[in-house]
Amino acid sequence: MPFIPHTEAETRSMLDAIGVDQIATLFEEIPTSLCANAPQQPEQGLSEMEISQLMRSRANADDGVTCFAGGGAYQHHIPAAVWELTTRGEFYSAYTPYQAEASQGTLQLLYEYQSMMSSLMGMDLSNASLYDGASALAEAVLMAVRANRKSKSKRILIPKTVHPNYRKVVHTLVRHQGIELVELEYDAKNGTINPDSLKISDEDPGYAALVIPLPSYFGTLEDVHTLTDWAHSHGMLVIGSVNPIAMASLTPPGEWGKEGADIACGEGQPLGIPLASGGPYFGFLCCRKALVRQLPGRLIGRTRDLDDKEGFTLTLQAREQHIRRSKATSNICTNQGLMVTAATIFMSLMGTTGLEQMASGSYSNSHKLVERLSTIDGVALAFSSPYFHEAVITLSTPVAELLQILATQKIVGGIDLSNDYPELGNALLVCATELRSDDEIEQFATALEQILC
Amino acid sequence: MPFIPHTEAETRSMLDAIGVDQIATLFEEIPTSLCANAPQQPEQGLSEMEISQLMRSRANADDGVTCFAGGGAYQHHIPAAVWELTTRGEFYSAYTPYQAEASQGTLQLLYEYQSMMSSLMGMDLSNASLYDGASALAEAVLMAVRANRKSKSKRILIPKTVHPNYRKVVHTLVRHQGIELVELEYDAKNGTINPDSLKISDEDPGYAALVIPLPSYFGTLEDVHTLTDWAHSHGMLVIGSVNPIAMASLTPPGEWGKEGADIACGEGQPLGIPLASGGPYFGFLCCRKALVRQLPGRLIGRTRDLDDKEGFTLTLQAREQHIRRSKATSNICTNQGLMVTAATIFMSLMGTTGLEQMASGSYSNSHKLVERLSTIDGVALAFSSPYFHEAVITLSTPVAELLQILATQKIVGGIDLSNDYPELGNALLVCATELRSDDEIEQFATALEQILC
Amino acid sequence: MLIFEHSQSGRINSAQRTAALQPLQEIPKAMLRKQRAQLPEISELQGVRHYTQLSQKNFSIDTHFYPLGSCTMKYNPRGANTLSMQSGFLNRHPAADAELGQGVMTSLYDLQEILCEVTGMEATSLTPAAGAQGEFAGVAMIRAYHDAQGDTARSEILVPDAAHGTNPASAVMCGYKVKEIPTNSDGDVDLETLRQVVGPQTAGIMLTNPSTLGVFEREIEEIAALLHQAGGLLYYDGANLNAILGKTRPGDMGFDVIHINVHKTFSTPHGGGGPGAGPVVANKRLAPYLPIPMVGVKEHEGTSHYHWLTEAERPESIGRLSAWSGNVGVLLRAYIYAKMLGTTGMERVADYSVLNANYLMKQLQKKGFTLAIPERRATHEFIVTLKSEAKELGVSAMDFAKRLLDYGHHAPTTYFPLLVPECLLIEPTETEDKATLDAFVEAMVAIRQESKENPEQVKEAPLTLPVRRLDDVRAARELDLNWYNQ
Amino acid sequence: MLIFEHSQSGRINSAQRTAALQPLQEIPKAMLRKQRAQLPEISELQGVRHYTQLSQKNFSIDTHFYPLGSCTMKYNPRGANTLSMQSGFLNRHPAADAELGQGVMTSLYDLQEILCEVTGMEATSLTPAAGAQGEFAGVAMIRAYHDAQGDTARSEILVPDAAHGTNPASAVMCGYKVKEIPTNSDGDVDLETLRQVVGPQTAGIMLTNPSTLGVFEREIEEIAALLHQAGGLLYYDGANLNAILGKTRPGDMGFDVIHINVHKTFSTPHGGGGPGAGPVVANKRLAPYLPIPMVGVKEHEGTSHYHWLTEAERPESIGRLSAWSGNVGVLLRAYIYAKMLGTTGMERVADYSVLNANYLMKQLQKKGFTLAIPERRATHEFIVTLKSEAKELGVSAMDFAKRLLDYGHHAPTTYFPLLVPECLLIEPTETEDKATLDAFVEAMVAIRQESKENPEQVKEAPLTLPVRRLDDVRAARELDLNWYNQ
Ligand SMILES: Cc1ncc(COP(=O)(O)O)c(C=O)c1O
Ligand SMILES: Cc1ncc(COP(=O)(O)O)c(C=O)c1O
Repeated sequence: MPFIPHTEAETRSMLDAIGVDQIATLFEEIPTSLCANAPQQPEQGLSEMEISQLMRSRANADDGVTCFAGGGAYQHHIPAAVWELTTRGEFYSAYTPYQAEASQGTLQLLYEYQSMMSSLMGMDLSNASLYDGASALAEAVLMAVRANRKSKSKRILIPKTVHPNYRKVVHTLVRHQGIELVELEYDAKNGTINPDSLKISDEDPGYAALVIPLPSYFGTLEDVHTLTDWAHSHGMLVIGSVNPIAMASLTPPGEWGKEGADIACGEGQPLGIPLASGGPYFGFLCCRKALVRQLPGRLIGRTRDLDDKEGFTLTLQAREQHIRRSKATSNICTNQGLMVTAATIFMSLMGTTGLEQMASGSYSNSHKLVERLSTIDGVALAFSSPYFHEAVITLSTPVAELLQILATQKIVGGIDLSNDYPELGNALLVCATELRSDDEIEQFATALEQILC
Repeated sequence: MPFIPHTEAETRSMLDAIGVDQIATLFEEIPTSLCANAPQQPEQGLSEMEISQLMRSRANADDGVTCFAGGGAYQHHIPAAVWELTTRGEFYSAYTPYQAEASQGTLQLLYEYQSMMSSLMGMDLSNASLYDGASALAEAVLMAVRANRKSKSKRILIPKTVHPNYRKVVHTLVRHQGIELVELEYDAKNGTINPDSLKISDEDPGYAALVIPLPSYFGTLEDVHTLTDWAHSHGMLVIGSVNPIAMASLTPPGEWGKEGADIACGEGQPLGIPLASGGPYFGFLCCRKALVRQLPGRLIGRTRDLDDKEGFTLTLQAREQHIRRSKATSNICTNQGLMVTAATIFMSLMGTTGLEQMASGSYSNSHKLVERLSTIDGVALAFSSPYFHEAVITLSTPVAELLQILATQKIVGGIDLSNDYPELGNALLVCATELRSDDEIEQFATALEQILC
Repeated sequence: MLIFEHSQSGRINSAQRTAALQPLQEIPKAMLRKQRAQLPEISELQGVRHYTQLSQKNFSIDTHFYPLGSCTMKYNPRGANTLSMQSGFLNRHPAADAELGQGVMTSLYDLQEILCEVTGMEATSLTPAAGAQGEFAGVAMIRAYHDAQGDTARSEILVPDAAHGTNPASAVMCGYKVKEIPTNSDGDVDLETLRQVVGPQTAGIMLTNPSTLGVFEREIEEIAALLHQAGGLLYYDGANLNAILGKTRPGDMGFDVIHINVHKTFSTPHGGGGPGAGPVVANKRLAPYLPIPMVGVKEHEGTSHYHWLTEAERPESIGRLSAWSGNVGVLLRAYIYAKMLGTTGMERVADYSVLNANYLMKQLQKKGFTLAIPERRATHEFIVTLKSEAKELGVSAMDFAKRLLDYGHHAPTTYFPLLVPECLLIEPTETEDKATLDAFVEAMVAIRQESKENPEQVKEAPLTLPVRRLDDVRAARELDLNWYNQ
Repeated sequence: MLIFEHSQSGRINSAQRTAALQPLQEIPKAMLRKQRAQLPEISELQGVRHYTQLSQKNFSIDTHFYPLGSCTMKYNPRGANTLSMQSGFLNRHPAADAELGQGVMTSLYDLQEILCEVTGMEATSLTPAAGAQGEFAGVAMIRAYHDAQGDTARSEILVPDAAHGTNPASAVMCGYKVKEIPTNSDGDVDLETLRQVVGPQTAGIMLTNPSTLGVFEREIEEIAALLHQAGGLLYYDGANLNAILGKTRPGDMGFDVIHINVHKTFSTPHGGGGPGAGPVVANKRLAPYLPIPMVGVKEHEGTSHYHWLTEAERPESIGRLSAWSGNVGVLLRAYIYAKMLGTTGMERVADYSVLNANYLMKQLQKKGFTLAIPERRATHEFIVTLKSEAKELGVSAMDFAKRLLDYGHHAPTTYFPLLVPECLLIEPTETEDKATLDAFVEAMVAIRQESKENPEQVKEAPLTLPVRRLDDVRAARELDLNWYNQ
């Protein structure tokens, strides 16, 4: 009986105390008609030794891969201290800090997180996490619709330069509330929002918000200042969906245009979270102070105790489902706390300079990569505008097969765009973070050369 | 400046406070003639990212090996919790618990260790660790010479069935104190101490102690009861040098003969410590109560505080070098505390039954292995007597080459005995702990078959 | 002290440098940050020391008994952590070719199968990131089903008043109105009312069984029949699955779709609030609508190849819930736990979680505490109401909760479910030993005694924690959410 | 509570079962254990909770400032831990073919080279398990050298009175008599006495430089000449290497052999008492005698192959000190640290450890504390004597030390070196920031103030730790070393 401490004698004495003679009696209220079809072959559990052997061989099978894919998930350096601390039992095995006095560790850390994330985004405040970057964008959209009382519109402008999966997730999550996503085309030359698509006719009933990605899914840089001012002048709120490492160097949402974006959200994974096949990651969501009551998710406030000593507690809980139930700002309950723990320690250990270096290193490695790949016959850069740390290249052969061949060499060659953007032809989204060495880039290029010729 | 927190401004203000204008001035007392020959090529340090890449590739190069070697170092199952807890900063980065009140975690744990180890060995008490199994035997020998006031002899009987490296280490460590090691031959058929070698002539000036290994280096079982009684009847102390996992099932030193051994020591590695190329491991040393003042190494005692509350502290420190200096029982200072932390957690999580299962599983896997290997032409079991979890086999070809070929298949085929025991011919010491699966045993056997024919 | 108070301008943790800082040459100046971000500028030691010290201010399963009802705070095996943190798992990009991830995908596929078996259902999607997202998925699937039948008039989801807040909130996110169903004094759904409100407008009902009142809904078969006859579907909130694992299956009770909180029943860590995972499992009827991606298998030359099922293979799916495929790392931990239990171990989970709850309930009752539903068996949890203590001694459930912290026990869940006044919802879980339960009873008795002799002490508790009782009103009124904006 | 008090007969942590329990059929009955061993019978949760809680009762570098003189308690990089705990390193059997361990052996070889460079010596053996074993090795090498010269009359090792206890103890283990050399009031070895005692019976001298008094031995060149002229050799105790890293090298000072405490200068963790490692490094003269094994290299077809050097290649070696090759896991951590510093980083270690010590010394002096050697520069550590506080206020160095714990600082080393009365040996190390040093000064001032106003509080300190001051006398008198034997 793994993990069950009861000795036979204890079980017996507990049953005696209850006044029943066997455990089965405790289940007597379950109608016998429901008593489970016993499993076909009752399976014995594995010991830790056995499961270790199994999972070690599985992990080893997946190991040793060199990654040139980004597209929303990035392999960055993570200081060892981050996860050595994050997996300490007191963080790892604690519950949501509803009992504030017994959770000051988690609560203070989350308050620190909120502060750091606000600063990184140039925003007033941050919540304590959502599930991931995609659902954070959905929550931002719902929030914008609630918050934009003037516009009354339930329509949202969302450019095609936003991650395709994000657009799908937002659709799944907001459609039942009657919210409509209107997509903006991109400029085929620049790979950024096509300015022509911004003309709004007078009959147009308007939009609650405009979503602006930075960098875009293509790695390019939207003209965030112009877009923000344009949206504001049309009564829309502005939602920035941004990469947090990029924000160490690029203009953060709070500095966009004349007034800054209203909401900033994105995927927190680049901040110390491993790739891990896509999760757990965490979504961040920041906003202006005025919107705080529309914010979904947990918020930690600093306050004082009976002795007037500083302390931290969950606050504005009336926004949340456990208080407001069907009128809550969101249904979210369990969030991604431990990932935020890691991200907070990560940001502390890297510091501003460390994050800037990471941004700079990813920028220059990606440029190295693209320049090297561009020397190969049949490879071309798809867009002419500047890009941050990933870029679209087009190839002379179908991408899917090429990626399969690279996979046999344990190289993840990038992300195939041909399904989501068939108009781009054989398009591949490639990325090289600060982790990729010159040797690895050369190895990738050589492999590509061999395949293409 | 990795790990140095000083900003330039702080450095300046500290220099000002000291009243010097540069750091170099603080070194002014070092004669200039000594100022270091600056390193040929001043080397920049690597960042954690860079050293990670280097050390990951090195570790991967060494990985994926299947181990059939024992001979004093055994690959056993280790519950994950052991090292997740042991590397917690509070254990990992604490100093020796000289300030008892600030070290109750380590001290209580060591007291628990002493208790568990005493029980496992059937002895009155245990110290809190020595460096490893070999140096623990050397300390046991020194201790026996000091303790055996009756015999006055500085000679020790040590059988050749003791690990050859242990005998070498003991020799290195005790020879300068005029102690002589007299080796006992083994019986070529049984692989245990040759009873003939026990005859002591009347002129013989006697011995301070007899060392008895269990299991022996060959995996065989010495007749500990007879040997112990014989030694005691000749005025010798008895030192057991034993494997702690074996002691879960085999008679522990405290139960040997009529009165039990006087001193028990050995290698603690099997208790939750990884193989790690040979260290860090830890040596354990237990003894009868009467010998406690001759015991080297730290001892933790339970006591009370000012409020009469239970607490733990280093005790009988007058035996140690920091008090007694040149008259100390040993020069040991830093010991192997963190390894003992792991071993204590290991013993707690495994419990008596868990240790017995481990002993039983190692016993049966080794027997499976030897039986399977014995079916191969040219392979024979060297000794006829029972063995615990390793055994000597003889082969039709030189062992060194064979091990090299196995190594190319990532198999550690055992330990070559031909240097230490040339009289055994092509002899190989093999072991299969509870971790070795039937498949792995079969794989080893098949590889051996292919090499031998 | 806050980490920012350790910060010193110009300090750099240079061990963590990754690249020389170079200008991003091709980036237009207007796109560059004007003011540098303000992150702490600390040394690595300062960071390690700060967060190590902070962690020590938490209660956690690894340090304290945590009988938090509805949360299933049981031992999170360390082996599951170690094994799911291996580099082969951690370094896999989610968009990498499936052939580069057969290790993880095999495990996820196996987990899908295990969850089907455990719940008596047809198919699993692992993608929901938590219970609430699982609820959203399940209700959206119900909606998709009705839509597919052309049955678009159904506008209501029924939810018992005792339900967790996420249930109504999730229903609303799916565009439904929520109708609350009262609970009778035995803790069962009030069948009379239910009969009256079920109708052609009913899309479905969301239930937990056992309910959040800690009792088994005995009329579940009748409820299922009632709903199904009216064309509605049944959603099972799997938060309380711990009590019935291997004993009875939601699929057999008549439920159409269920989510599982693996961070409860399958013992993945709560991490101070998350992440968890909320796989949804559906019967034949609802399986086509499961969220994507799911893991599929193809046999090729005698070996199984696992791959992602997306829109192409699952055209009726409600769609994606996250950018990739949910909280894979959490799911791996759940898988490891499930494999360690086996089906035999799962049944033991139910046995001993229910034994512990009934024992604890009985011992508290013997000591004079009032049970919310005294005449019934507890499941994995039960409710004590401190109504009379509140009235007679002037100490509230909150006061008891805070004082328990001083006694070294995390507080039970307080004031939930909302319908029981001054309640403590107590869930000991199967991984706690008898001595711990006995110590908890002693603490409760001692606190009641203190409440008589020294009620101030109880009302001002906790006294021994890093902070005394915190001012929540001030926190909400003088919002201080960002150190840089104080 | 002790782990044994959680134990319950018959409880099994079955997740950790490894094999079915079967009789050891061929083992004679007389060889089997009669009574089962008594280990705790606990659940995994009980174990995890117990040891997590225990850990929290410790001070450590990761939680507290630890200015423990002579111990160099600096930040132990977490990266060094993570990287040396990789399975490729952990699962390598020490007797495995060298070709199966080229990753670890390359690293050890590189470390040997680095240590030669840093010390100005010829060759390194990494095998000693700690400083004391390094001392033993070094002195045994000196002995081996004299023996090889046929110079067997040398029977004495000289050791300053301020030396660490391991020095005389190690010399005795090598069969030498120990002669203590007095220290003059400036903290230097008393040259007059030295001249008198050096002679044909002198095998060598053991010195640290800087000495345990925290000052640099300025006459070291003269001392070296003196010894060498008399045919004696010089042993360098490397415990204090932190102060001179990259500044001056023992080899250049005239030392013949040195040990290095990598758990001090190279920042491997102390682990609550160990393990450390004490590599010995020797000049040309003593290199042949270094303990085995060492790592050698052969070039073969353009690649380097690393292998163990044993008796065959090193016939003059003093022999083996451990069953295998010392504390490899610790040495890997030291190697990682050394590589992260580079030679430039090493010089910074000396710079800032000395800066911190001099700053702290100055600030304490300004606040009126008495320095043992006021007129000299501190090195990486320095000594405060509380002689006058003891006399005037009746509080001892011990009282200060205990009260400092209440202030959140680990105590400095007390009553060592033995020749300074009521002393605190204070070593802040380079990884502590100025604010921490300032806080320490404030605490010292506050305690002195308390000693005037409320001396009992100081004498009864600590007041806020898991236990109050412990009764050491009782511990020694009523020996209680084994819970089962109480
Ligand atoms: C009964 C019940 N339902 C639903 C949930 C929501 O699950 P999650 O927190 O994983 O979103 C919870 C968890 O708190 C719960 O207890
Ligand atoms: C000056 C000095 N020499 C020698 C030693 C002994 O080293 P170790 O504890 O590693 O055996 C120490 C450590 O305490 C020391 O401080």
